[in-house]
Order: sequence, then structure tokens, then C-alpha cells
Amino acid sequence: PIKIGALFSVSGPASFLGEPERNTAEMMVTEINKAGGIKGQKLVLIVYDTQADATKAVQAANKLIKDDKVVAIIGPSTTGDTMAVIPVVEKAGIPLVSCAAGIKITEPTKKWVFKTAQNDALAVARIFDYLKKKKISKIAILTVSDGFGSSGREQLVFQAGKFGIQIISDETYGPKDTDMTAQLTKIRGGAAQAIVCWGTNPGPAVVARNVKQLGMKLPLFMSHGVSSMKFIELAGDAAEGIILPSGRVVVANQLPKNDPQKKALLNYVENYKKHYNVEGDHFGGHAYDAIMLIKGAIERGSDSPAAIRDQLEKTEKFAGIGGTFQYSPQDHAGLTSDAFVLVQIKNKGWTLLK
Amino acid sequence: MTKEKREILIFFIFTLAVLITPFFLQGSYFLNVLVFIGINTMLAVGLNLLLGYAGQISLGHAAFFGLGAYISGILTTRFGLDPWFALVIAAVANGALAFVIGFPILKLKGHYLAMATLGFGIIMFIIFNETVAVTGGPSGLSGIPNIQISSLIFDNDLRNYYLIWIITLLVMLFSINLSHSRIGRALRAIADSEVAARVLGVNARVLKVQIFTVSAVISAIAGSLYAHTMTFISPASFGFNFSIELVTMVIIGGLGSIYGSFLGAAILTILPEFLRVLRDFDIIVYGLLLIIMTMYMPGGLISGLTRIAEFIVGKIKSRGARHA
Amino acid sequence: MDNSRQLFQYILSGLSNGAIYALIGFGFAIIYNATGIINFAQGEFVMLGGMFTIFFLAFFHLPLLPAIILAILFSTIIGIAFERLAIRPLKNATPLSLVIITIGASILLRGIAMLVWGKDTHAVTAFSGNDPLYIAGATILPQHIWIFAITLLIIAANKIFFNYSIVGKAMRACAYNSQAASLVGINVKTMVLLSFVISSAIGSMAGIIIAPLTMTSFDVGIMLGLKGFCAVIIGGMSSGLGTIMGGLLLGLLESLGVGYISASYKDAIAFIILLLILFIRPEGLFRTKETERV
Amino acid sequence: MLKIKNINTYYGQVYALKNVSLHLKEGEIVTLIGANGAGKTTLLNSLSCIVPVQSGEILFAGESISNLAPSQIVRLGISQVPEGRQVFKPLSVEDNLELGAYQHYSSRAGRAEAKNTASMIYDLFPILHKRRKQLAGTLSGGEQQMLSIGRALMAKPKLLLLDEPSMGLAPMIVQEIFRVIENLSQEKQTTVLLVEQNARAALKMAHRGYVLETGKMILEGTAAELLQNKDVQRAYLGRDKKEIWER
Amino acid sequence: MLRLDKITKIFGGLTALTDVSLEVRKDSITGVIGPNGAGKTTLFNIVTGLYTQTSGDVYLGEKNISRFATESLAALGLVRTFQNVELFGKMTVLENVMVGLHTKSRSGIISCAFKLPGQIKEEKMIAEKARHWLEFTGLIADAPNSANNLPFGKGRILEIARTLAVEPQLILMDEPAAGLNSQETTQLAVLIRKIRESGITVVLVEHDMDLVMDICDSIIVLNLGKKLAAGTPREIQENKAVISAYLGDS
Ligand SMILES: Nc1ncnc2c1ncn2[C@@H]1O[C@H](COP(=O)(O)OP(=O)(O)OP(=O)(O)O)[C@@H](O)[C@H]1O
Ligand SMILES: Nc1ncnc2c1ncn2[C@@H]1O[C@H](COP(=O)(O)OP(=O)(O)OP(=O)(O)O)[C@@H](O)[C@H]1O
Ligand SMILES: [Mg+2]
Ligand SMILES: [Mg+2]
Repeated sequence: PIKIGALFSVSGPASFLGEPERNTAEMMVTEINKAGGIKGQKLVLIVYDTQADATKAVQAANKLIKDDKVVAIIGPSTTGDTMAVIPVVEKAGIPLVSCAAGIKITEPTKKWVFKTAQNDALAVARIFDYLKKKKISKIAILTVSDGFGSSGREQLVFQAGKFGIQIISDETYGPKDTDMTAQLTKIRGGAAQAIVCWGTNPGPAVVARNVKQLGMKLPLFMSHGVSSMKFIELAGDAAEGIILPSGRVVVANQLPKNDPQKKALLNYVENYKKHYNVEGDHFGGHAYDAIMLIKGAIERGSDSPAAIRDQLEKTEKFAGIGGTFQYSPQDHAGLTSDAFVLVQIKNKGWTLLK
Repeated sequence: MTKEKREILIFFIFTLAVLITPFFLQGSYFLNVLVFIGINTMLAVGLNLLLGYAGQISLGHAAFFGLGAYISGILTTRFGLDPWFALVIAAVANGALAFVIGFPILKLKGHYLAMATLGFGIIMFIIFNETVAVTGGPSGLSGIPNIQISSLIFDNDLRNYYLIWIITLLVMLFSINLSHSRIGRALRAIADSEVAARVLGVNARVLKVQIFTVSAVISAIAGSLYAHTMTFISPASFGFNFSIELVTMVIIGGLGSIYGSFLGAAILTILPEFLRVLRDFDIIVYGLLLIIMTMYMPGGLISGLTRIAEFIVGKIKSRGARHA
Repeated sequence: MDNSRQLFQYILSGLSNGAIYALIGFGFAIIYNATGIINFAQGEFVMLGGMFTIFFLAFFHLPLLPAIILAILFSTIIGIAFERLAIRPLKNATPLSLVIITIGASILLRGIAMLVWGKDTHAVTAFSGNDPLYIAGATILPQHIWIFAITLLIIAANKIFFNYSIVGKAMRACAYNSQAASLVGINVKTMVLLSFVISSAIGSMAGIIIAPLTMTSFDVGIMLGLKGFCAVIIGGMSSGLGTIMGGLLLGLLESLGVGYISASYKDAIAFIILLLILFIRPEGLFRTKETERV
Repeated sequence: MLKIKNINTYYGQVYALKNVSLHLKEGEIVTLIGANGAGKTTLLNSLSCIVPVQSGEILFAGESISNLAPSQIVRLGISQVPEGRQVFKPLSVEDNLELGAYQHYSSRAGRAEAKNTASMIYDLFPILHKRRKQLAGTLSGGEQQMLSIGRALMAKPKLLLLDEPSMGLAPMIVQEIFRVIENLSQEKQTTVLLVEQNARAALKMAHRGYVLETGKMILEGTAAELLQNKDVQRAYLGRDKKEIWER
Repeated sequence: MLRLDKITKIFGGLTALTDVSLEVRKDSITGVIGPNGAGKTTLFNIVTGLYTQTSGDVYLGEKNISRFATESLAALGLVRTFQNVELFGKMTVLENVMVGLHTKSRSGIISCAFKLPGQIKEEKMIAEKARHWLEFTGLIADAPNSANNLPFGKGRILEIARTLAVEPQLILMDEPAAGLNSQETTQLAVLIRKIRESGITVVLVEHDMDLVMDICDSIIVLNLGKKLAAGTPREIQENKAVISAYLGDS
């Protein structure tokens, strides 16, 4: 059998990433094995929980490599965990396909490290592009002070100039905060024309509700971190009209027929629903892509770590959940800005914004 | 055998065990776990000086650990300092900080002390998180160099094991020495009755601050070593939860016992490894074990084990006596 | 937008959050005052209150009131079980080992909640709508009024209970010296159990009334518990006015800190100010100075 | 009314009481004397069920009480004034007294009764009345001792166990307390078991006495007998007051 | 030796001491007596720096020690025992006395942690002296026992042993005989005399009149926070005011 390791933050503060990722990975392995495995070999997946704790991630990576002797690792879920295990896999020479979004992971390019999650930069570009079109030039940003938010904030600040956008107020909130009226009151006191909030559930839902509570009329933008039905459920009425960049997974059936990803997306959504009784989201998609990429690499070459790495690097036009991947020796991230679409929440559902 | 001789013998045996353990673990990942046990032992011993001897609680010790790690990490990555040099600076800076905040903080008693140290921990955690330009913020600081002695680079588990454990053993030895000295006695006296200690001329205020400082310095050394073995650090490792975990290590191990702190650190570090197979149930079992261990060994593992050992020895002796 | 309106909004937001912290802080104070234990699992009862409510609302489609009552009931049963299984069997436990036990219990409860209800966050409908109320240009939600009212009610009840009723006094006597308490005929075990009953009921109650604002998930207890803990300590571990002052102060400091200094350092600012105050008054903020006797 | 038969009590492995027997008749004052560490406090604590008894039997009014909870003992009418004034320091003097009558508070009559008893105790120790709003922890040592005695009296016990009640009290107050004890026994038929270092005074008041030495009961007799006993005189009675003062 | 000048102490609304002045001669045994709540312990607390007086001054020899911190008084040779025994319960009897030798030793944290030669020598000295004081007070047999398990009376003696280890000039004892039986009290009297003979001044608060009248050279009576009388035991016994306020007519 071919042993593949996985490191996901199944519990802890980033379990919203780790859980769907683990579920997806396990589902995929079952499916693959049902279909006869890879080149006739069964796939074995060994998942360890990192709890979004760098120390635990490193220990688990060590165990995967030294004890379980895996040929490749998918995950970890967060940028922090990924950065922590990079030295371990680089030294051991085991390919790692991270499911985290941080740019640092693949820039500069590291020999053994790939990733599937779309860079935040792409999501930011999508929003700014739209703002520019709508002639909105003064915005307020409200980001969560964890890995996701701080990397989003970095990109928002970094790219604003390029799009001629001015950040009037730059506020943050804690990952577990339950009330953001103070930050919003401050924003209300400024001259911002729109608010961009960067975070993952449940914070943005609180923000949406607080905006409504304060009677603010500014258009509200969110990140891809909340592109799941859960957000709409939590924010309730306050979610109406919010615009956010998202992977195509939430609007799979609204996509044009010729979209290369459509088949994979519909397939994934349906499958996930069947297995776990909830909607699949694009976080799970990262794990889907990672597994499929490794599967492709093994099929094209062999199941030794070095061969997997070499073949991964040669991946071309793989249409997955997150987008269409194209790795090269210079690019281990593999996606372009069309990995994201903009969607708007209407009538408790997603509408593709053209 | 006198008490002192027994102490020396125990320490000798312990050292020996530590030194030969790697030979049984060639290439196993468990060596890596033992490295972390070493670091945690250092931390627990340091906290035990404060909590177990002086009776002063700290719910913010992870902050000193983190500060040590960050000072070391930043100095080596951004200013290219030698890791050893960075370690010394981290220790000194931490000591200075602890000394300065020690005076007002340790004037507080009981809950107020608990809350002040907790607040300190939270403040430091926020600083690690928010000063993105310096610390790299929530996504961490990577590329920290390994420690090096001339051409010997400590870049694998075996080397790190010896590096960390030799320092840990030194820290343990110092703490044992300290506990049998006038300072150790004065600290325990303060814990029992501060007024009486003061009447006998023990300067409780200064002594508490001193031990707080020593404890912070030990934590900083552990933090620095952690940074250089992991080569990556992020704030998540230095939060409130870890402060609590440290206190748990000390108490589960046994207040005021250096070997107890080792046991506590070892158990709490290894436990998650074994619980991994339980997947999502691990947290439940972990909580349950914590409760059960404390329920049945309220004096800590060390006194529990001593009792069990005495019981067995007693059994053997009585059996021997019957035979004789 | 004029400055005074903005200030007023900060104050109002701060006070509303502060009332939440105070309410949670009460649970700590009660167990502490009756047993001398600091119950680190208190935040978990706040979580249980919210989660049980959701559970009865969503799965059994009960109306709000019965769901709330059942939620308090079930949380209290868990409180009793905790006391029975983990606190009562202990003989000569030290205060610190009790702390570890409560930490263990909090991990355990959180773990069970995670397995049973999953890791998702859930929203609870507000008791009386989500239309903001305008007070001098600032807004709060009707739910905040509920929080203020119930907090006041609970404080008043507590004050009367602990200072004027014989059982309340007996509970305090137990906390100070359980052996002497048993010598005057107080059944110490009953008192401890009772304190767990009261505090888990109040904790879950807090969880229920704040859930419509904060939403709820298996891990809300950590942060809220921590804040409540701070509130009660600022208030000098009292189960009366001190805790509410502590909670309100913490809430205000946070909100004004966000408004006038920096949102990133919100908690840091609040704690720095608290530490400074404690340095000036080491015996606590809301406690009259009393010298220790020898 | 109280019969102790061959009880044994240990602390860990160490014997504190070995085969101790003792009995009290209704209305009697019995004093227990013995050196430091003889086990007097342990005996009282065994009676109050604070320290578990390993073997032997304790009968109160014919019923075995050796395995009850301390609070049940109080309900049966046994109250103890513990060694070292264990007052509830964070509570006021008033509240301390009120808690003494804890078991009576369930009934209205009991509450009224407790009020009376309290004013009787204030008459007895006027200083407590002056300090009634003060926290017990800030009282002087002797005031705390008075409070501790008062608290036990609030329960209106049938059997009163006193562990060194005169400790730290001014001579006048000691006399007063001894007078109270005699009154209780004569007027209210309260039975008293008194542990006292001031053996002479205790024996003068008591009907009978026991001598405890390192956990064993070595002597028993009427107060008069014990006062005359050479060993007792040497070990516990010391020189006569006058002798010293006259020098 | 020790001189108090117009000491007043007010707790909130309660005046515990009013203008108390007194003097203790060197090498004497001075008794402080008075009804419960008269302010005796409060007086000790002020002298040892645990409370700060509302007004007035305390002199040790020529030195005004009114504002001295408690811990610095031990070095000047002023120590005390406590009315509610304050032992270091989790330590052994020997260790309790060893803490008393804290001011008699110098080693800091560094030399203790590294076991520098000076520290080893000092440790030996501490242990020896501690044993000496245990022998002096007759507690040597209990040396290895935990202080918590000591019977009450021995705890009082241990407190005295601990203060002797400081090698003080002046010991304040708060009710040293409370909880002792008459035989033990007699032994205590012998011990106190022995202490005085070794050149230490003793001030004691006590309610055991036999003891006080037996060993004190002079007596000061407090009542309701004021000095009521002072004099030799004889004078005090015959003082009408003292009899009616404190001694009673037994
Ligand atoms: N908790 C305990 N653990 C172990 N030994 C104890 C404990 N309490 C008392 N002892 C021991 O039991 C013996 C009897 O003690 P006890 O307190 O009953 O004596 P006592 O007669 O009341 O003395 P005193 O006159 O000093 O009050 C003593 O040797 C004492 O050291
Ligand atoms: N910290 C305090 N707060 C308030 N009142 C106090 C405090 N300390 C002492 N008092 C009061 O001051 C008075 C004197 O107390 P002190 O302890 O000095 O009496 P004492 O003479 O030692 O009596 P005893 O012989 O009973 O020990 C008492 O009435 C007491 O209630
Ligand atoms: Mg006794
Ligand atoms: Mg006194």
C-alpha cells in the first residue's frame, strides 16, 4: 500500500479548516480505494491533528516521517503549522502539499513544498478590482488578529495603492471576540465608503449583525473565509447583500457549462453531501486538490517521495476545486487570480456576481 | 545512607538514564518527543521554584517562554547574531523584565496575583501577535538558525536531545541545590507563613522577586532553545493555554519536587502522543485523565509513586520477614 | 457624526459587554465563596446553557421558554454530576489540585460538547427581536436590556442570599473553615453541592441570555470564562456589587480602548490599566482595606 | 449518657489513642487532663466524628454515633468548642453566633429562641456585643475565644465539649467562664467534657476526671481523688499559686 | 533597650491604643498584661512593624525604628513569637529553626544554586547552630518531625527556638504559656529565665498570672488601649485598679 500522511488542525482554533479537510481527504481515499487504488495499490491515509499548534505539528510530522514512513504529506491546514513543518520535510525529503494559504509557503519556492489553497492576494485583488469598478476609493478594513486575518490585512494594505484605494481606518478584532460595535462605531466616525472584513466564522457574522445594529448603510465585503452556508445561517438577515470572493464550489451549479472545474465541483459537492450530510466547502476542496494532485503524480511516475515531488512539479492544467493548477519549478502555488469569483448573498443563498 | 548522599545518587542515576536513553531509540521519532519533554521539564522546574517553593502562582509563565523564544529568534534572523549570544541576551532581558515587574506584581496576593500574572501573559501574547513587523505576527517567525558549537550544528533530534537535556539537567541540579539551601528554606517559609518569615529577618519581598527572576530566566533559556530547535515560532505556542498547561505539569508532578516536575512535564507531553489514535476522543480522555490523576494523587505523581513504591517495598520486606 | 454621540456609543457598548462579564463572573464568585475553589470549568457552563438551548430549540422544536428552562435544568444536572463525581470523593485535596480538577473538567466538558454538537457555531434567536433601540443617538439591542435586567436581578438575589440568609452565611463559613463549620452542624457536603447547583444554574443562565448576541459553540466558554474570571477578581471575589463593578469596568475599558487607542491592543489596554490599578491598591479594587491579623 | 468503649484512633500509621474508654453521666462535669500531645484534642475530635475512629464504640444516649457525619453529631446535641478558636474570620461576630444555632434556624420558634440565646451570650461577654458588627478575624485572641465558646452555646447542646476554653483569656474572664460552665451543668443539666491545662481549676469544678498520657487512659477518679493523687499533683498541678506569689 | 513614645493606633473607627508610652530595661523580663482586647498584641504588631501606628514613635536603644520594615528588625536583634502559633507547617522542626538563622548567613541565589564552597560551609554552620538551639529548648528529639504534627505546646516552644536562632537582643513573646499545662509552664519559666541569663531581654504578654508574677521583673498593665499601671509584680498585685479591671478577686 501507499502511505500518505496528513496533518490537519481538526481541533483547536482552526478546526473550521481542519475538519472539512480531514473529512474530504478520508472520503477521497475511500473513493480511490473503491475504484481500485492507484496503479493497483491501496492508499492508506494517516491523519494527525495539529490543533493549530506549531509544536504539535512538528511532532506529528516527525512521527509521520520516522514512524509511519509516509511517502508524502498533505496539510497542515494553517500557514503557521506549515511554516513549522517545512524544515522537517525539507530535511527528510518528503513532498508536502500544504492546504494553507500563506504566500510565504511557496515564496520563495522550496524544493519539497507545494500548496493548493489560493493565495489571499488573489482574493484581495478580486475585491479591489470590483471596488475600483464601482468607484469606491475610501475603505475601512476590519481584520481578525489570527493567521488568516493578519495575512489578509497585509495584502489589503499592500495592494490598496495599486488599485488607487485609500484605507481610512484599519481595525482588528480578536478571534474569540463577541462584540465589534466599538470598532464599527469608530469606522462610522470616519469617511469610509465601504467596509472590508477579513475573518472566519463566527467573527464576521458578529460584524454583519453589529453593522445592522448600528444602522450603518455602508456596503460590506467579506473574505473567502466565510464562503459557506454556515455564515449565512449565523448572520441571518444581516448577511443580505454582502459581497465576497469565493472558490467556485458554492456556486457550482450556477457556472457556465464550459467551465473546466464544473464537473469536479459538482461531483465533490454531491459526494460530500452524501458522506457527511452537510455542504462541502472550499476548505475541504484544498484537501481534495492535494489528494488528487498526489494521485496524479504517482500515476505519472512512481510512489517514491522523490518521484512524487518531481511529478508534482510537472502538474499541468489540473482542474480541481480551488482552480486550475499549473505547477512549475518556479511556481509551487499553481493558481491564477481566476481561482476566485465574486459572489453576493441574496435570499439566503449565493449569487455569482458577473 | 544520609539524605544528602541519597539525593546525589538519585541525581546520578537520573543523569545516567537520560544520557543512555537515545541508544534505545535510534531513529525513532520518539527522540523528538523527548526533546520537547526536556524543554517542558526546564519550564516546569522553573515554575516550580515559584509555585512549589515560594507558593506564588503565575498564570502567565508562557509569556517568559515566548519572550525568550522571540528575542532569540528575532536577534538571530534579523540581526544575524550567534544563537548562543542571542540566548544569553534573551535570558538577561527576561531576567531584567521579571525583576522590574516583579516588585509590583508580587506585592499582590492570592487571586490578585493569579490575575495579574494572567494579565501579563495576555499582554505579552497580544504583543507577539500584533507587532507583525517584528515578530511576524500570527503566522509566525521562520528561518531561525540552529545552535552551533564550532562546526557541530544541532540540527537533528539526537544532537538537540543532548544539547537540551544537558542544560535541563543543569537546571534541575541548580534547583535541587537551591531547595536545600537557606534560600530554598526561606522560600518555603514564606509560602507557609509570610509574617513569621519576615519576623525572622527573611526579606520576603526581595526574595520573591529574586525567585521570580530566576524562574523567568530559566523560562527564557527554554524558550531560546525551543526557538533554535524548532527553527519556527508562532504566538499560538505561548498563549494562556500553555501557561495553564505549565501549572498543570507542576501540580500533577508534585509541588516542590524537581523530579515531580519532570514527571509532570513528561506525562503531559507524551499523553497527546498516545491519545492521537483516539482521534476526536483524545480531548475527552485527556480531560478525564487529568481529573483522575489529580483525584487519586492529590500530592502529585511523585508522592503517589513514592507511596506505591513504599507499599511494594513494605510488601517485599514483610514477605522476607515471614520467610526468615 | 459628533464626538459625544460616538463616546456614548462606546460607553453603551462597553457597559453591555461588561454586564455579560459580570454575569459570568458571578458563577465563579459563588463557588469560591462557598468552597474556596476557583472553578475553571465555569465558562463551560456558560457554553452548556447556550448549547442546550439550541439543542432543545432546533431538535425538539420547543418554544423558547421551555427550552431555556430545560437548558438550565440540564446544565445544573451536569453541575451536580461534576460535584458528585470529581469534587466530593476527594479527601484532603489542596486548593491547587482542585484547580487542576476543574481545568480537567472544563476540557472534558468541552470535548463532550464538541462530540455531541460538533464544532460549528450556532445562532440563537433573540428573545425580543433584533431591532436596535436608540438611546440618545446610540444603539443597543433589546437583548442587552434582558442582560442588564437579569444581571441586576441575580445580584440582588445573591446579595440577599449570602448576607442575610442563614444558608448563605453557612456557605461562607464552609469556605473559610469547613471543619469548624461542621462543628456547628453545617453539612459541608450539602453546601458544596448547593454552591455547584447555584453556580451552574447562573452560568448556564448567562450562557442562554448572551447566546443571541455572541452566538454559541462548544468553545465559547474559554474566552467568556476568562473575561468573567477577570471581572470577578477585579471585584474582589465578591458575589455582590464588586463583581458587577468589575465586569462593567472591564467592558468599559475594552470599549474605550478600542475607540480611542487601538483595537489590536484592546485586551492589552484593559489589562494594563487593571494592573496599574492593582499596583496602587494591592488589596483589590472594591474591597475595604482590612489588615491581616496575627 | 455518653459511653466510649475501647476506641483506637490513628493518624496514618501513628497511634493517637489506644483502647481509650470513658463515660459521662447526665449533668456531670468531667475533665480530661494530660500533657501536650497526649491525645486530648484527638479524643474530642473522635467524638465529634472529625477524626475517624478505627475501632471501638461510642454510644450517645444508647445509640452508636461513631460513624456519623460531624453535622449529625451536632443535631444530636453535642457541641464542641474547638482548640485554637476557629471562628469564621470573614464573617461578623453576629453572624458567627447565628451560625452556632444553625440547626435551629429551620423553625420560627428556633429562630426566636436563638435571638434569646444570643442576647444571653452578649450579657455574658459584653465586649462581643460591642464588637458585634466587626469581622471575627479582627478580634483579639481572647475575644475570638469568647466568640468560639458563645458559638457553641448557641446550639443549646446537651453535651458540651470544651477544648482548652480558658486559653488566652484574662483571669477574670476565666473565672467567668468556669462559672458559666458550672451554671450550665447545674441549671440546664448540660453535660460537660472539659479539656483544660489549668488542671487545678478544672478539677475544683469537675465531678470526675480522667488522665490521658500518650494516647492511653492511665487514671480515672473523682475530682477530689485526683486532686490528692501524688502523680497528678506532680505532673499537672504544679506549685500552688500562693507559694509563688509569696516569694 | 526598648522605648515606646505615645503610641496611638486607630482601626477604622476603633481606637485600639491611646498614647501608650513605656520603657523596657535591658536584661529584664517585662510582662505586659491586661484584659482581652486591651491592645497587647496590637502593641507587639506595631513594635515589629506589622502595623503602622497612627502616631507615636518606637525606639530600640537610641534608634528610632518607627518606620522600619519587619524584616530589617531581625537584623537589629528584635524578634517575636505569635499568639496564634505561626509555624512553617510543611517544614521539619529542624528546618523551622534553620530559617531562624537566615540573617546569620549570607549566601545568595547564585552561590546556593552552584553550591560554592562558602555556601557548603555555611550550611554546616546553620545545621549545627539549629541543633544547638533545639537542644537548648529541649526539642531535639522532634528535629526530623513535620512541624504541622507537633502538639500545640511544643509548637510554642519551637517558635521560641526559632527566634533564639536569630540571636536577638530582645524577644517579644505573645502568650507563650497558652495551651501549656502547669508542669510545662514551669519548664517554660525555666527556659525564659535561661534566655534572660544569656543576655536577651524578654517582653511577654501573658494571662497566666502565676507565670507572670513568678518571672517578671516589672509589669505593665494595659486596659482599653491605655496604660493603666506599671510596676513590680508586688505593686501590680496590690493595685486596686488592676484588680478590678483584670485580676479579679480570687
Ligand atoms: N493531623 C495529624 N497528623 C498526624 N499526627 C497528629 C495529627 N494531629 C495530632 N497528631 C499527633 O497526635 C498526638 C495527639 O495530639 P492531640 O492534638 O490530640 O494532643 P493534645 O492532648 O490535644 O495536646 P495539646 O495539649 O498540645 O493540645 C500528638 O502526638 C500529635 O503529634
Ligand atoms: N486589624 C484590626 N482591625 C480592626 N480591629 C482590630 C484589628 N486588630 C485588632 N483590633 C481590635 O483592637 C483591639 C485590641 O486587640 P489586641 O489583639 O491588641 O488585643 P490583646 O490585648 O492582644 O487581647 P488578647 O489578650 O485577647 O489577645 C481588639 O478589640 C481588636 O478587636
Ligand atoms: Mg489539644
Ligand atoms: Mg493578643
